[in-house]
Amino acid sequence: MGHKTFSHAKLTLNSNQLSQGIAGVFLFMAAFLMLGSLVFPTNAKASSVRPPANATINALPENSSPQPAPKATGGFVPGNTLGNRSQTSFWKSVRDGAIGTRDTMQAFPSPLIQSQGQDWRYLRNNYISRYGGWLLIGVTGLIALFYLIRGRIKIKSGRSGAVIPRFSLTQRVVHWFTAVLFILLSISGLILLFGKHLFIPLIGKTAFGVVASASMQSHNLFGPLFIIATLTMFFVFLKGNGFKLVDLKWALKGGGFFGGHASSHRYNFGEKAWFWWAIILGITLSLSGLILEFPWLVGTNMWPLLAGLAHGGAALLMIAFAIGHIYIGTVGMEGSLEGMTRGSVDENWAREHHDLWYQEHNKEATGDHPPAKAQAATSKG
Amino acid sequence: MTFLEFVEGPAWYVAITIFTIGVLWRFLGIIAIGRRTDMSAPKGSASAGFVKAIFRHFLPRTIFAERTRVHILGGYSFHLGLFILLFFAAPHVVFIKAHILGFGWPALPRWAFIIAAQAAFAGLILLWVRRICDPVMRQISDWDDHVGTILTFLVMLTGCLALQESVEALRALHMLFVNIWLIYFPFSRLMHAFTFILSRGYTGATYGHRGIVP
Amino acid sequence: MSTKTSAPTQTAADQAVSKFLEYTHASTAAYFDACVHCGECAEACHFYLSTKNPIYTPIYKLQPMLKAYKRHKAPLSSIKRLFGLVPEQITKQELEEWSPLVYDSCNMCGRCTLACPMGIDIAFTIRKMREGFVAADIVPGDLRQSEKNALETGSPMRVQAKALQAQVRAQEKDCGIAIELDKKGADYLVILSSMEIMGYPEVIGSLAKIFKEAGIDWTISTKAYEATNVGIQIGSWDTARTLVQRVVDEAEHLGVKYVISPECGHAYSALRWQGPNLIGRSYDFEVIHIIELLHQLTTEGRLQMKSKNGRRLTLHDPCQIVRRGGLVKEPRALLNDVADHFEEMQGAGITNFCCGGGGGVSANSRAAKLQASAFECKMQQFNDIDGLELIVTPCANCRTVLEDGLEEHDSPLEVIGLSELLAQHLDHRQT
Amino acid sequence: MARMKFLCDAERCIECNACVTACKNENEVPWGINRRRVVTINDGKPGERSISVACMHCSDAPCMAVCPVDCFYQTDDGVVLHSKDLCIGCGYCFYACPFGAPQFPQASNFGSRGKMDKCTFCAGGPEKDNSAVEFQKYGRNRLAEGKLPLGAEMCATKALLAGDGDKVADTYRERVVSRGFGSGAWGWGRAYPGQSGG
Repeated sequence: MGHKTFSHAKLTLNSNQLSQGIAGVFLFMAAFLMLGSLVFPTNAKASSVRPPANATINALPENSSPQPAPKATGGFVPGNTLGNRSQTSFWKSVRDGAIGTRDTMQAFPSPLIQSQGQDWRYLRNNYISRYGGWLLIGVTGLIALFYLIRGRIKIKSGRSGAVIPRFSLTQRVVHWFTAVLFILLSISGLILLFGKHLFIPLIGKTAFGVVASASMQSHNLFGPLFIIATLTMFFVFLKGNGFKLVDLKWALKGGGFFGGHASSHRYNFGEKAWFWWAIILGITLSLSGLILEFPWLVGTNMWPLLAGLAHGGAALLMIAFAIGHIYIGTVGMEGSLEGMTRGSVDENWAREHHDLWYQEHNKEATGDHPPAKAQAATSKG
Repeated sequence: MTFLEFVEGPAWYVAITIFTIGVLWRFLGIIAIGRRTDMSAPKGSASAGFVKAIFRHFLPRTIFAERTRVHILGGYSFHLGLFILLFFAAPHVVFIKAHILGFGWPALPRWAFIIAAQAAFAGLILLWVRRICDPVMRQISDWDDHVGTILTFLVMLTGCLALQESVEALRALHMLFVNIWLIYFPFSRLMHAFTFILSRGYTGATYGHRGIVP
Repeated sequence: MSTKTSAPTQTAADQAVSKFLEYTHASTAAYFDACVHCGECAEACHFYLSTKNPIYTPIYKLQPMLKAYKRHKAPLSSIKRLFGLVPEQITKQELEEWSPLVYDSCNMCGRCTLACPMGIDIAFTIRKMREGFVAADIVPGDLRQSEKNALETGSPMRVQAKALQAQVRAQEKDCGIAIELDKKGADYLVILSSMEIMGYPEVIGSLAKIFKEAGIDWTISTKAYEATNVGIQIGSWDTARTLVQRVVDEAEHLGVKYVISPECGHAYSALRWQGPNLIGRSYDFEVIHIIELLHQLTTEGRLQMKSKNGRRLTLHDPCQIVRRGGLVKEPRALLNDVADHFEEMQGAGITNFCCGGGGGVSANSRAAKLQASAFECKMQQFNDIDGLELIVTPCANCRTVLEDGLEEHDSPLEVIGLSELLAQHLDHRQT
Repeated sequence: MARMKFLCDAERCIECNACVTACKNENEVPWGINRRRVVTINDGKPGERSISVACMHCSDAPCMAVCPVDCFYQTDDGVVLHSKDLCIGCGYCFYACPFGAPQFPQASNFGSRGKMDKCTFCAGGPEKDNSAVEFQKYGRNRLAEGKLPLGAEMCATKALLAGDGDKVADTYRERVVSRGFGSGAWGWGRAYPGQSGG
């Protein structure tokens, strides 16, 4: 009966929780940035691709013909009319993206040159695509290594047979709805980012063109649904995801790998980190994705360029974390998947991984109300 | 003959024939089983009940709607989205004109069609995910439910993949799944698209006779 | 395959299957083919809601009949059989496993039909499916016994004519109105449920008072006094027909114009709606439910309430009379006439919860535990009304079930029949 | 082999848009697309300059670098061409291009840009030279006919120069020398880095 009605409390945004959450996110991001500064070179600025300041050559060629220059005007056209001298500053402004007009049908503004595209290309091809690729390979490798060393994390005391409810039907439906979209979007997105390097050598340009066309169309179609999924997920899973002191202890103990047992509430530090990671990156992906799908929403070309970078970067970071999430949710740990499929987990699993939550759960169950035990799934017929 | 010509030509005609005959056979087959005439003194009109019930069950009663609002939301966004994109997407209108009816009607602009498709996808994924997560739906679902859902999803997905409308292979893939879906349709639970009329109607008739439409 | 041991079990299952198929009419076939397994019906079923056990999903209870239909009768099933896509043969063991779902966990209340997007009449299909279980003789013992009693003595509770006569005499004395039994040529024939005769005989007195007030010519038969029909509950066409035939014969023998169906849910359904189909012809008389008659009398002004009940009361809708009988407005109009504080419970009217005892469940001791848990839904409805004192219901079976359930919950709530309540207010005595 | 280049002499361009029209007509470019455009800076003020700009056929073409389906290729003449069969209309080339050369036939909602179209240096596409398909998709293949891009050919003031980069550079150098000044070969620093320009 405990999970019979959907409590409105889950929907209300507790300011305390939110501030905890945001504080946790800042901590988390700071840690990430520090890590990033070690990995990435510091001179990541794109200035090196810009042409040198003297790119427009305005000097006489070395071996110019000996014919005499017409001295009569001395380079000046009488009357100070157009074109009487070269204006370096003028052309520099053009090079920096000065906006001119175009007189087709009606005059409308148009730049002659935009250099941001160069930076975009550089960052995309050299950082996002290269390091992003290594990130995914690295994470997968680390997890594989972890699996080889540690193996599957078993329920130490074995299964008790009794189960307690963990995720409501709403939570499960929202989770899997998001998961389906996430998988569709990451596959199509990764094809667009890496397919050129991975598949063209294997299947050729024509076949890959088909795959890429399909990927882009589906990516654009499913994208907006992911926005809805992310927002719903935020509200449905917010409760219990605020950072607490015990999470710091958990993190320092590495989730219990050193320093003994790491206590946690309903969600441990890793789960909370994943929640905020997914929400913040999800919102980044949503906003940047919207700009990419509807470029007319923003005036200049600058926004889609930034959006493109943010989209790719955020997606790779999210996929990297998701690989870990999927691992620990399936093969990595005994008894964790059923929380999201059947909605209930074994009591011993809860005691070993979420002891504080387990205690709270039992405390709530007073004499009048025995601890809610979910119905063990009946399989019949 | 290219693959596209095959799936839009012979394969398509075979599929649509199986679909039409199959649907008619099954629909009429159900009616042909027949039912007893109700000999009790009527208190209302059975035929009026038949019609009323068909419309009555489009709208859930409030007391149940509160419990299953996600389901209703998913169901409606899927079905409405599907009908809109099935009959008003520009490529479909062109296809219907060329291959079925010989005449067409104004199509939706691309963005509207995509929004309809998104509604349909959201609904279908929601319903399917719910089928897997909800213990009740899990208990009563069989392979037909999943095959039907996945086939419909694939038809929609391949259609969405072909949205650029420039790659023949993708169009052919979409048509291939459409053909499979059409052939599968009359043998499966997808038949509910037609049998719902009978199901609601018969109940409506039974109780319309008693002067009430459930 | 036909070894000595397996042969009889196989035939039992076969008999069940052939009954399933016999009763799979066009409507049933349409139901089976239209169901999309959405599970909405579970949200309407008090057995599911109170246990949260998915096996109590209404449509799931029909599984054996659905399998038989898909294997043998569904259009295009012959093609599907070629690919091995039809369900397995049903075994007797399977039917035995299903028996609790069919008999214990369904009141045939029909609430699920209202939630079903396809409008599937699951309750009536359960009724049809029980025919198969009867044919295979996989029936709860209590129901079997009731059926035997009804066929032998005319009453599932073995209420004999002598007992009836004694009760009638006692009531005559109580209310001071003479009741003539077996009166030929009377306008109205009253039939009763055993429950009323033995448990609430004051109903007879109440009727006498009401009819005297309204000036109605009526009688009770000593040959066909039983209104309940265990055949409908157990799912036996033959039994149901025999029992209906008794009433019809006697009514036509006495030459009455109307037979009054008493305050009993399935009795009304059995005589009014299923009866003519069971005996294969329409009647020479009309069947009218006591509520219908009372409503008619009050609107015509032949019956006037002289006092009003001051207690806070609510109406429990018997499924077979309201949801599946169509008498929604009548009991409410009557109650509004007689009550100062009539309050509807949540979902009142055709979406009301069943008491949990219908469809033979209350007569089936095997289902007692399940019935008690299903009553939670009903109890919740009562608890939601502040200061509720009295529950009125025009069904004697509902009344017993509610009284038992309330006693189980140590609740001070009282239950009363509708006509009994009306009878109390025909004079100025305030209760 | 010659390296084909464009050069627009800003001192000569009079914003007549003849190159735009000629290009559009010669290649039968679809409605709404202009492969070439003329941009005027400081329009109507003293010192205004106009430049005719289209794809510059860069040496290290950004469009090629960012295209997710690798639909671009560079001919031996240095002309950057693309395959409309492979193009998925993602718009990345448009983001990366410094000259705003890639054009799309449709407004962009849910990625419905259509196939990218751009200046081909009047050199067609991957299809057979001067075939009907090639013309329909990419316009005239004048290079295969031994002619230069029509926009440059048609330029009344000979502001727009097209052809072998060395010849173009020589011509421009002569002009600068005889004029005594010049704007520099506009865009060359970006499009053809590491090569000596006018």
